[in-house]
Parts: sequence; C-alpha cells; structure tokens
Amino acid sequence: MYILSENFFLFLEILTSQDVAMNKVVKNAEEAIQGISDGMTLMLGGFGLCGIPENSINALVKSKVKNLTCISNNAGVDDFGIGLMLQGKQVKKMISSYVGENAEFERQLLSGELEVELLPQGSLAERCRAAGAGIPAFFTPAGFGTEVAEGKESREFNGKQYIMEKAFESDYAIVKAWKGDTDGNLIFKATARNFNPLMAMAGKITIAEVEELVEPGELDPNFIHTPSIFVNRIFKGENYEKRIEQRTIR
Amino acid sequence: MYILSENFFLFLEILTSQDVAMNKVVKNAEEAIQGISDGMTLMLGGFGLCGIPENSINALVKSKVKNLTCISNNAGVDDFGIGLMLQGKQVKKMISSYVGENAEFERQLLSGELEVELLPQGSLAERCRAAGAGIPAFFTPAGFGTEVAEGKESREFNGKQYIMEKAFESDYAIVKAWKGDTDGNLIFKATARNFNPLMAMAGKITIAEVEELVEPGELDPNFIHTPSIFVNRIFKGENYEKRIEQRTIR
Amino acid sequence: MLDKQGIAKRIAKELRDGYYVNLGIGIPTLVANYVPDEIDVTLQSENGLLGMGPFPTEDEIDADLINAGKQTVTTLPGSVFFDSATGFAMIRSGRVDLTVLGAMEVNERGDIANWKIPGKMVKGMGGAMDLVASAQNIIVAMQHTNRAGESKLLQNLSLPVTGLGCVKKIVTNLCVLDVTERGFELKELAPGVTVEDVKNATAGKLIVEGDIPTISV
Amino acid sequence: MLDKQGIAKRIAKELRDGYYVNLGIGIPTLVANYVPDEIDVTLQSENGLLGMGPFPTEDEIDADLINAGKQTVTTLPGSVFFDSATGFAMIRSGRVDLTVLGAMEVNERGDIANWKIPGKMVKGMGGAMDLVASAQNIIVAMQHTNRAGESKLLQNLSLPVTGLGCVKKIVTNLCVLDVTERGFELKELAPGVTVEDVKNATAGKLIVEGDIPTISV
Repeated sequence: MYILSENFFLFLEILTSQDVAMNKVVKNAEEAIQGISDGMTLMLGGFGLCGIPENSINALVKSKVKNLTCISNNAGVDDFGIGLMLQGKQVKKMISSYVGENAEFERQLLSGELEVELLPQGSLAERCRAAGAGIPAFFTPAGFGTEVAEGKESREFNGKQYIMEKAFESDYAIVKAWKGDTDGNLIFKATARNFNPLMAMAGKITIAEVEELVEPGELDPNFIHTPSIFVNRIFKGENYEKRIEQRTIR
Repeated sequence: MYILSENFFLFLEILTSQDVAMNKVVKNAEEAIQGISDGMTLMLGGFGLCGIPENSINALVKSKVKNLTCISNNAGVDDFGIGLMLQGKQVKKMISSYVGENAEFERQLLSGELEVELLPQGSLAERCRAAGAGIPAFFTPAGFGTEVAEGKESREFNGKQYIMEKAFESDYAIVKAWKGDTDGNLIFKATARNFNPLMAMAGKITIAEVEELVEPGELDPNFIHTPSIFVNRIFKGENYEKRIEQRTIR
Repeated sequence: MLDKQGIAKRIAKELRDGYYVNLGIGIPTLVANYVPDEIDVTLQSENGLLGMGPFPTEDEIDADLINAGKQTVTTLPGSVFFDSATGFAMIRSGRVDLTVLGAMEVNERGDIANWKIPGKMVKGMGGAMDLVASAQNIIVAMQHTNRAGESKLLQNLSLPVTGLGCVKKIVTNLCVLDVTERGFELKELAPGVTVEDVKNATAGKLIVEGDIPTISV
Repeated sequence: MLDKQGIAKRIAKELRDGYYVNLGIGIPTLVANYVPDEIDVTLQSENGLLGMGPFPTEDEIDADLINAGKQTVTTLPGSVFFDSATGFAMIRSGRVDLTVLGAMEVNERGDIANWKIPGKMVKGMGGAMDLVASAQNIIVAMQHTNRAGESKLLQNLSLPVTGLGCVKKIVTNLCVLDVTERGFELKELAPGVTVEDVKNATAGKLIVEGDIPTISV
C-alpha cells in the first residue's frame, strides 16, 4: 500500500484556493445562452410551469433564435414559459408528453407551423436519463401496441411486450435549480425537481439557473441532486414569478 | 377544477395517526431475513466492506440457508462480510465485478464448489437500477468485444458498438443505510451509498438495516435517497464494525 | 345510479392497508376522500411526490409543490420528493399497488383508450401509457356511457389505444365489472339499476351469472 | 528512464484547468501529486465521490468514505457523493475529461488488456471495462516491459481484452507514445533512453519520425 507524498498537501491547497475557478459561473441568462443557434435541439426542465428555467426562457425569447426543437414535458401556457417562445414562432418541433394548456400551441399545430412528437411521460424522463448515463437505448412497456410504438422495435422479455426507446440527443439542456454552488452542484426544491436533474445529465452543454448561488462547500455533499460534473454554466436567476397553474386550496 | 371535500381532512388525520402502521419495521436481522430460503437470489449492497448490511449477513450465516446466488460488487474478505457466507459454503454463485480480496473465495472457485460471473462494475450497477426501474434490458458499451459480450446481443448506435445487458432478477435485496424512517425512507452516508439505493429499488422484497431508525417526518423529504415505496422491511442494526480494507492516512 | 362520489366511494373499498396508490385526474382523485378509517394508504404522484397530502391552506401554498394534475398540494410526515424518472421507476417496477384512472373506452379484453380523439386537439398521454403498461392492478372509474349516450364498454375500441389488456376492474355509474377472458363480468349493481339497464348500456360482451348484489358504499 | 513518480509527473502535464479526472489504481493515482499549480482538476471516484481529497489524518478516518481503490479518503469544498449508477453515468456519458489507468498489454490498434491472466485467479474487471469503453481520452501509465522483460506493446494482445481501440496515449518508463492508425508513434524519450532502446522493447509497430525530444518533467 503506497502513501501519497507530501505534494498532495500542495494539491489540496490548489483545489481549495479561491484564485482558481472552474469558470462555470456566468453573469446572467443572456450570457448563459450564448452559442444557442437556429435549428438546435434544447431540453428544458420543468413539469407544467413548476421548476421551469424562467430567466433562460426569457433570454431565448429576446434572442429570437428560431427553428428550435424543444424537449420538454409541457409547452407552457400562452403567456408564460415555453408558450412565450411559441408566440415568437421560435419552435419548429416540440417533444412532450402533454401539451394541453396552450391555445397558441393548438393554433400552430393545426396550421402546420409546428410539429409535435408526443411520448409517454415516463419514456420522456427515461430517455433523458439514458442520454445522461451513456445508455443509447432501453426497453419500456409504455406505449406497446399504441401509436407510440410505430416505427420502433418491439420485443418480449419474460412474457411481456416492450418497445425500444432511444436516448435523446440535444445540444443544450437548460434547467432550473433551487440552490447551486459555483462548481455546478445543484439542489432542487420539492416537486420542482421533476425533469430537471435528468435533463441536467443529458445536455451536450448544460445550463443551470438557480435561485441561490453559493460557494463550494456550502452544500452538504451527501444531499446534492445533480453533481457538478454535469453542469457547464451556472448563474443566479432573478425575479422568479413561479406561476401556479392549478391553485387548489382547502 | 374541483375542490376536495372536507373528508380529506379526515384522510389526513388517518395518515398521520400513530395507530396505523405500515408494519415494515421488524425487530432485528433474524426477523428481517424470514422467507429467504435455499436456492434464492440475493442482492447485497456495499462496495468492498463499505456500506455492507453487516447485521443481515450475520443472520444469514446463522440461518445456514444455502445454494444462494449473491449479486454483490465484491465478495467480502475471508472473515467479514460475504466472506463469512462463503466460509459457511452457503453461496453457489457470485455475480460481482471484483472478488480479489478473499482467499476462501479463490479456493472454492478453483475447486469448482463456487461459480462466479464477473461483470463490469457499471453494468452491475445499471442492471440493478434497470430492475428497479422496470427496464428489462438496455445497451452499454462496457465489455463490447470482450469475454463479457459472449452470448449477449451487440448492436451499433451512432457508429459505436454496444452490448445488451438485462435487468437482474432477485428474490431479496438487502441494503444498509445510515438513517431510515419507519415508513422505509432511507438516507445513506458518504460513499457507503454505492450500490445500496440501486439494489433497494431492485429486490422483489427489499430489506433495509439502518444505523438510526426515526419516525416519519424526521427526514427532510427533499433529501431522501431511497423513497419508502421500495423498502419492505426495515430494522435498526446493532454493533456495526465498519471494517476498513485500505486504511490510508496522510 | 352512482354519482361521481359514489363511484369513488366504491373504489375506496378496494384499498388495503399499506397500499401505494396512484390516482388519476377526475373521479379517481376523489377516492382519496373515502379511505376507510382503519387503513393507511400512501398516494404517489409520478411527477415526484410520494405521500401526497391535502390541498394547502392559503398560507401553505407553494408553487414548487404540485401533484401530477398540476394542483398545489402539501406533504405529510414520511413524504418524499424525487425526480420524474424515479417516479416512473416506481410505476414500471410494479411498486404501486393500485392505479385508478378514467377512460374514454374499454374493450372486452381490457384494452383501454383514454388519450386521444381523432379530429380533436391532442393534448398528449402524459403518464397514462406508462401507468397502464406497468400497473398490475388497474381500476377504471368512468361513466358507463358517453355524452351521446353510447356505451364506453365495447367489443373493440373505436379510439386510439392507450394500453393493451391492462384493465381488470371497472366501476361505473351503473355497476362494478371484472374484465376476464370471457368479457365484462357483472359483479355488482348500483342502487336502482337493473341487469337490463347494464345490458342496454354495454356494447361489449357482458357476462351475468347468478344473483348480482347491490353495491354497498 | 522514468521511475513511477516520473511517469506520473509526465502524465500530469496532460491535465488542463477544469478537467474531471479518473485515476486508476497504482501509478495513475500518483498523478494527483503533480497537478500543476496554475490549474484546478477534480478527481472522480466511480464508486460515488466527485472531488476526492487527500488521505485523512488519523482523526479524520471515516470507514464510510473510501475511493474506488477502497482507500480511506477525504472530501474537499464542492465534493459530492452519489450512487454507483450515477458514478458510471458520468463515465459512460463522456463527462470525465481524462482517464489514466494501468495496463498489462496494449496493441497497435489501442486495444487494452488489464484484467485477466489465464491460469491465474481472476479478480475481476471492476470498473475498467466501463472506463475504457466510454472515455474519450485515455492515457495508459505502465512499464514498457513486463517482469520477464517482454514487451507490453504488441501487435496483437496475448491476454484477454478489456476494451477495443480505446488507448490514445501511453507513458512508460522509456517514452511517450501516441496510438494512431499507423501504430505506436514515438513522441518523447525518457532521459537517457535511446530510440534503439524503445525499438528493442516494443514488439508492435513503432513509428519514429524526425527528432524525438526528451521528456521534460
């Protein structure tokens, strides 16, 4: 058994030094979305309007980037979330599991301006996770015998029928976290977690916007949802509206 | 939009009442392993000797149950962990990624008493996770072109070669957690997490032993590693030895 | 006839102590109101919550805490949050003991259609296809006929299928049916409903054997 | 000739600021001691730790905190723990920027053997097959010849393969080589080592073009 030399202490010093930064921190959403260009495929975190990357979406709207393919469980509402990108006719195709809350979406779909690919929600989640795990394809029972299975391989395992789904390919994943550190570690809050950590794993480049940005060491290493290695850019978002779709009370 | 009736308050009362228990809590390891019988397949959490279910292993040794197939990344050392089950000749087959720390293992393997199936560590982890996720099979690049690929389907995706690996099937999964609540929610500590949450998802019946057993509500719902639904039996373990394999210090 | 609450009450009788239950939107959600006193069930919301509590008070509302129907909810002691892949891992691996959902149509073989009407705007299947493909124990809660008065219990589906051979039990405003290899087996009648009423409202093969008890809720 | 520390020092020059690095057992681990002052790298341990710190003091030892070599280690600010499926997700999805590992043999096509010697007790591949099948940037650190004095750089492997076509660079006690479609390209010589020495110790096809600089460490 070998013993690391005293140089390791020097190494430790370097790692903890404030002089050296990973340079993942960007100033704001505008800087974070640099490089996103026409025709790209984006993953956008959130379930309904819960846990969506509000700042980044607003910056995308301002950027007027277009012909985007968006992988997101939902498509926002008419005047919030991805709905704003639809208003700007920036989206060529949506890959989602449920898109029922958006009149502009319906109009563009019926007029043929917008293409939509609907997938079972669990398959959508797992195809993100697969991309982040280097798993190119997997089998799921969801959708066997339905329209979703068309053009997909099906196979029996242990007497049950499954279809093969492939990992998503995307250029950028954009997620919203509750807290993050400057290394890129992320923590999500309650059910705003949803697709965010899965998409964070999956992007070629992953952008995270957070409500609170802290220094490395401030988050408990045992309770981090997305390890820093998956995050390329991080910034503190501003003015979160956090709109509620179904405000149900007792 | 409907509003739940006032009966939901009654429902709330029931859920929080101490009178009604999920009955997942068992007294000790002996009670926890009831039902494990000759010829079964067990998953055992841990990496090396780190995070292994010490109490349950000791109870299995005492039970003298035999002809077991054990899925575990390692096989313990001669006088600790799964090594104790090997001493008792209780194991028919080991499915592992690394078994180099155990002389009795070597003796039984060379004499033909013990069968071993070696798998890449990542495939072992993913086959546990797949079982817990209802994914019967997936593709991984690990092992393509090697002995590991023999008898397995291989396929190209995006110009790269992969082999198909299947979800594990096991009768019981036995894991060790740091803290758990009586509903079965689990938290692991540091790198003692390793295979434990993956196997916890995967067992037909999952047994968890914990260092601290607390009441529901004492663990922060945002920071639980294994949701209760995956755990069938839970108990507070005693006298953890936590043996260290490579005691390296500065 | 049962009203929506009646259907929910009857389904609640299928709950067992310790069950993890996934309730769909609509009538299924009402089942939560009728959990028997002596048992304890845990509600799963596939977006990322196990142990769903009641709607919040005005003060408790948290935009970051919603259920699969996108409604604001609360937690209970023992609740746990997770990502959506884990939510569906629970479902696909068969850890959810009972799934209750609505349907547009069910056929004699237990195939279900509940996600798409050709010619109408498609909203999407959400988690329905994962649920019906995975759950061992699915109860459909629905009206026996549609708004046009046509049977929703058919020999063959007219709408696009959501999942094959998955429905085991149906509770409608008229009756309780088991779906078996023989067809729709009539098990219980709603108060005031006759076998003849059910026959008239059922387009698929209906099996009626012996005396049919009245639903007690 | 380079000793083990020398090999580690040379490999450390391949590190870049911000790299996530996985270091195998043996010589590769020593690379951590020679990270240049001006850059910041993060060590990944596939069992479940990103941001591995140095060995603990006697007081800091924690049996629940070990690396992939089963050694007690520590954390650093920014460290994070995860399960082993996530550990290999990072590896398979190409998020690890540099992987350094030992080898028993490498052939001209970059195939590597490092897990099994027929006739000897097989210990297992651990994470090696996942690492070599996934990493984009693999450096092999090893002695140029085995204990019997035979070359470990071969035309064809004699031992069971761990992964195909994955090794891009090799640093041995004698030299630095790139593995290209033409074979082993000699890039740098260890101090005191001649091209002839490398030729004699290399069984596979060796490409020597132009002046070969001496390794500076």
